[in-house]
Amino acid sequence: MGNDMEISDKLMGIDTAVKRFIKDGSQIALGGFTVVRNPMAVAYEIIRQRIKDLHVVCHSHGQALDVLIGAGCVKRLEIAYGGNGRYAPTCIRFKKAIQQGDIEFEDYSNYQMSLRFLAGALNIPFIPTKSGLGSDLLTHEGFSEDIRKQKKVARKKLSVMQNPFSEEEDNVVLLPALNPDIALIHVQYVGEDGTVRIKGLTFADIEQAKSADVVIVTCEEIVPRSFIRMDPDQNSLPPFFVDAIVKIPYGAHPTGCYGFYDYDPKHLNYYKNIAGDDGRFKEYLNEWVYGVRTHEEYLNKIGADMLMKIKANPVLGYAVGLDRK
Amino acid sequence: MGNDMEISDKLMGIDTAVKRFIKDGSQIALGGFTVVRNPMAVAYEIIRQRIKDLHVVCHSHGQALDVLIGAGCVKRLEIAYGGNGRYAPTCIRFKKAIQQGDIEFEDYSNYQMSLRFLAGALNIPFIPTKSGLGSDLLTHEGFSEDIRKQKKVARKKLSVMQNPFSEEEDNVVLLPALNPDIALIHVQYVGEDGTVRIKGLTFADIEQAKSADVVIVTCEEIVPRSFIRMDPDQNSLPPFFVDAIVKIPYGAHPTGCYGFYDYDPKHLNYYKNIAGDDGRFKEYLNEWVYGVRTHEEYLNKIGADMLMKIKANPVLGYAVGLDRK
Amino acid sequence: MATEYSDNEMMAISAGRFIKNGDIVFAGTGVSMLAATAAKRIYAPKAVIFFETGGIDPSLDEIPMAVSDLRVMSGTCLNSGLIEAFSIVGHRKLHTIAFLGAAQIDKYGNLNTTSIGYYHRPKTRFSGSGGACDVASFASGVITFMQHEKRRFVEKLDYLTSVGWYKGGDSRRRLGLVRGGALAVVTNLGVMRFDDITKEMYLDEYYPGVSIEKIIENTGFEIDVSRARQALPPTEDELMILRNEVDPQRLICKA
Amino acid sequence: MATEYSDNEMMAISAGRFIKNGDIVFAGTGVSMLAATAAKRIYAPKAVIFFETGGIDPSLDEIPMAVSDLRVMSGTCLNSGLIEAFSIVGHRKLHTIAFLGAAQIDKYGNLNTTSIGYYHRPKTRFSGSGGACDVASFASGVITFMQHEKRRFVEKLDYLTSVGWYKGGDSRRRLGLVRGGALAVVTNLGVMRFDDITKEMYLDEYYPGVSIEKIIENTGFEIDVSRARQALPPTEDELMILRNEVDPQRLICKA
Repeated sequence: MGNDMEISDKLMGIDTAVKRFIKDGSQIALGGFTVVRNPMAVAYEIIRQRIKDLHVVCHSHGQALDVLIGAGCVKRLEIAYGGNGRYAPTCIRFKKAIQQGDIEFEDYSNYQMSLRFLAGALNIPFIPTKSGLGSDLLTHEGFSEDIRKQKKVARKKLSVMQNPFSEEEDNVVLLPALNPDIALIHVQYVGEDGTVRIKGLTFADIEQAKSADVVIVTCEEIVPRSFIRMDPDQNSLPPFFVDAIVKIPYGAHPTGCYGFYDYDPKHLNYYKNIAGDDGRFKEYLNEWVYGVRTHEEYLNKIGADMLMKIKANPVLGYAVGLDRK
Repeated sequence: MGNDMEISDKLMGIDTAVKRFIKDGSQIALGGFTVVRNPMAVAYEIIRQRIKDLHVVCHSHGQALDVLIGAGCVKRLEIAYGGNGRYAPTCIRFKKAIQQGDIEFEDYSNYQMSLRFLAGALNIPFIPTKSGLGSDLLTHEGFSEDIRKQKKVARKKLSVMQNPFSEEEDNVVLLPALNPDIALIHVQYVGEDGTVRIKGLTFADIEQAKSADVVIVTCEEIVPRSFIRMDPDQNSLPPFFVDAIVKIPYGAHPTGCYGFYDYDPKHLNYYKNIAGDDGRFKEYLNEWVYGVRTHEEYLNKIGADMLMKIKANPVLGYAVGLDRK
Repeated sequence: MATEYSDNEMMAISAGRFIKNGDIVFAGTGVSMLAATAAKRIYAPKAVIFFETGGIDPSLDEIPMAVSDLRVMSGTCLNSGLIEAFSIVGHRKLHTIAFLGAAQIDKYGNLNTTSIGYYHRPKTRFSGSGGACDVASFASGVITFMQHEKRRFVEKLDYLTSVGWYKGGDSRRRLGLVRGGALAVVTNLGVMRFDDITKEMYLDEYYPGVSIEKIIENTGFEIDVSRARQALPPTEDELMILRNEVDPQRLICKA
Repeated sequence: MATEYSDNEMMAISAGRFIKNGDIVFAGTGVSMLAATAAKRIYAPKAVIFFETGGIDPSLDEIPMAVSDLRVMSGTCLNSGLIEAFSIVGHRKLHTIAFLGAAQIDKYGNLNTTSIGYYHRPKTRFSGSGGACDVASFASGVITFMQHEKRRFVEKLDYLTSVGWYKGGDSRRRLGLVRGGALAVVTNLGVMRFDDITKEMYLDEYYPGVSIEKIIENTGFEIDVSRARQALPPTEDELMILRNEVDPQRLICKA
């Protein structure tokens, strides 16, 4: 019941995918986690297309978030963590933007944000948790009342209620569901039938994709239907959740992609050194984003030698012995 | 960081597993679904040990539930569906027990029961859904007020509330979490490190296992650590959730086990024909449960010819061309 | 001369004709499985069949006899679990059509699969909701298979397991169910649909050889027959695909 | 003559000594990763290390530099996601110990990893909670790594990201958090614990070469030192395993 053309209407270039689905003011969910499987190729294209006023929703995010903020694409942010592992314990442009009052932001925790995506995926309006009781996550609202009236913004940050199934005092935090306009995920495999397979940790990617109105998937490889259907227990998303598929190898660089390539320590260190300076950051964007016409050009800039250095051992999934200092 | 003996303290016979963990009055969650991966070997052993007053919690259940009810082991039941596919659209002893007023029961739906296990697994006291609004699942309580005061029984069947994040009228059903004493699941593989791998559909087995105080896993095969850790994306439960591991091939017979064997149409048809008659049902138990001293004896009773007939094609997962009438 | 066909075959084909490309079809057992598979093979090759157990788009080289059948796990694009399956049924970006069966139905398409008589000590107990209540709450539309008998088409259900149009009009929406409702009822006599405004059941099609009177007689409430027309019988092609490709073992076609 | 060792090494070993067989250890990055791995290799081979990203019991042949590092996905018993990972931290049948770091800590072990100054326009913004608030809410015990400085050990946090003993006494339980709390604080100067009744921080161990006075001076609130004793330095064996097995590339040991 299928043929090789099943996804022909979803396969597109990165420029088309961004142009078709992402608008000024869109709410986007970023897949991946800090230095792994960030949707970098899409982030760069968003910057190139000079899309503005994005409302980003994510849990722990690093490189993609930081370049988007630095390039001025982000107006509003719901987030648990802005960091790049050892390469930037706090993301540099993120830190700067908040300290300068450049973006509207609201803090949650990782579990809270993941549960909010789960609630969105399950189509329930909220989900309870005990996480955060007593913390300032409950007492400090990030968004103003005006912002709360806008589309895709929860009317309240959260709500505390008594557990109706307990006769004793028992407080529970209710978290509002998230249903972003677009989820962006970078994965290892998409089948010719449109099935998505993430290898290694999935973070909250699957929940994010199911919670969103539109899902853009960038991938390392398009693989035959027969391969992806040989072991359906491993797959992550059925075809009907996916709206755009872009094949773009190393599409998560400089972050890593399990089984394909490691994070690029040289690039992340370089970024760390320049990102705090507005002028040098602008040069960085000129060099690595605005000035890059094709993905092949981007790969050449990284250099074949570095691509070989970060290439993952296919069994262990990471680049063994890579100099990560 | 491991050796072959990692699970030596968890490996045990079916008799020990049941004796050690299941008591009169225990609340047990049944894994599997209608005619697939029912924990039959454990059910038979529960019957042999004449355990009474069980409180069974499940979604859609068939053979294991029906023999447990028929053998008089079940006092109380929370359930969405009692059926054996085509072999008994309504489970026979289940139907009889309810019509005769022999058991206490409460009806939920499959999604509701699954969400209740999920809530238990997530350690949250309740979970919202819109499923069931307007139905008699919301208006008909199965349990009396006295039962509601007992351990492991929810204080209310469910609770309807206004969504606090909506300014319009928006009703939501809150379902109480389940945290059964014991979850019983039958799986294909357990690694020598205790990792569990279910092949094919997982139903709500994973949520059930995580929601329970104790997990008894029966399995078709114990496999090397190196095998189960070669592809951790496929695994279903980490070792630390599992309390007892019993290797018992065909432990789900006469229900099926993906990749290993199909359901046994001859046995299920035979059961359908005798189960409605108290005398013949008793004979059935004598022959297939009480009278069986070892699992080898049980396998011989099924017969090598039938084991070959129901043997699954290892690629397709089921027995191709099996006469299923 | 027209080919002979069974009730199940006529029902499967009548229901299958509702399915469109792009639909996500939630199938149960029996004739509903037949209908879903027939729909995909005949009318809507780009429909996706899936099961409440979590099997999505299986190859269905053999027809499953239960929604947990090993055959719903084979050749799928994804094997998941119940939570995932039900979140698909309700997903707002998907157009999901569910096939259900029931012991009783009322004029608003509400269904009973729980029991007849006093709930706590019923005269007849059935399997219970299973996923029926859930898909009735969430799907874009529900098609119900029924044996057309007076005791099954009732004024008042003994137990309302699965909500159709509830009390008619906009009462379903007011419950908090944002979409869906009863789309059609396919019986051994004909096809019923629901009025756009009142949400009351009306006779849409009666099968060749079945009289309108017979349907009125076998319906336990008053039914509008003013819009009724005769159904097209299954074509040779439809029957051939049904018998040779969908159910070669004749496990369901025959009944 | 004793071997030289770095602050990070002393801290990793001090924290590692808290871990027992059977513990499920929630590790973060940096010294906490070192401590978790050292604990498993030296004191508690049957402890399980896992990460909030969902990697459970990885082989850790190389030390990860982030909790999402590809190295936390390799050789695991299970690769899952964030939801699963946090449900493990809070699971009532598991004894979970979490390692955290923070910018500020108060005398009840509450932590700030969000910001210094006015929340909406902070003087210094940090990464935010990440999973810290969650594990502080759920784990059986939390061990926090700190640089021991007056500006970090404060009377009042600028922002309470992660709850320790809250306001002391039984105030944590009264919030609705059924277990857990701050177990210890491991700094570059010593190890602090919390009074059983008041839940106030006290000095438990000071490292060789560190004076009690230095700890008092570097603590921004009054701290009970009446129970203080000198810590045992790392043994040759401990250091050897740490350097040769846990962090052969010396990515963290050196600092």
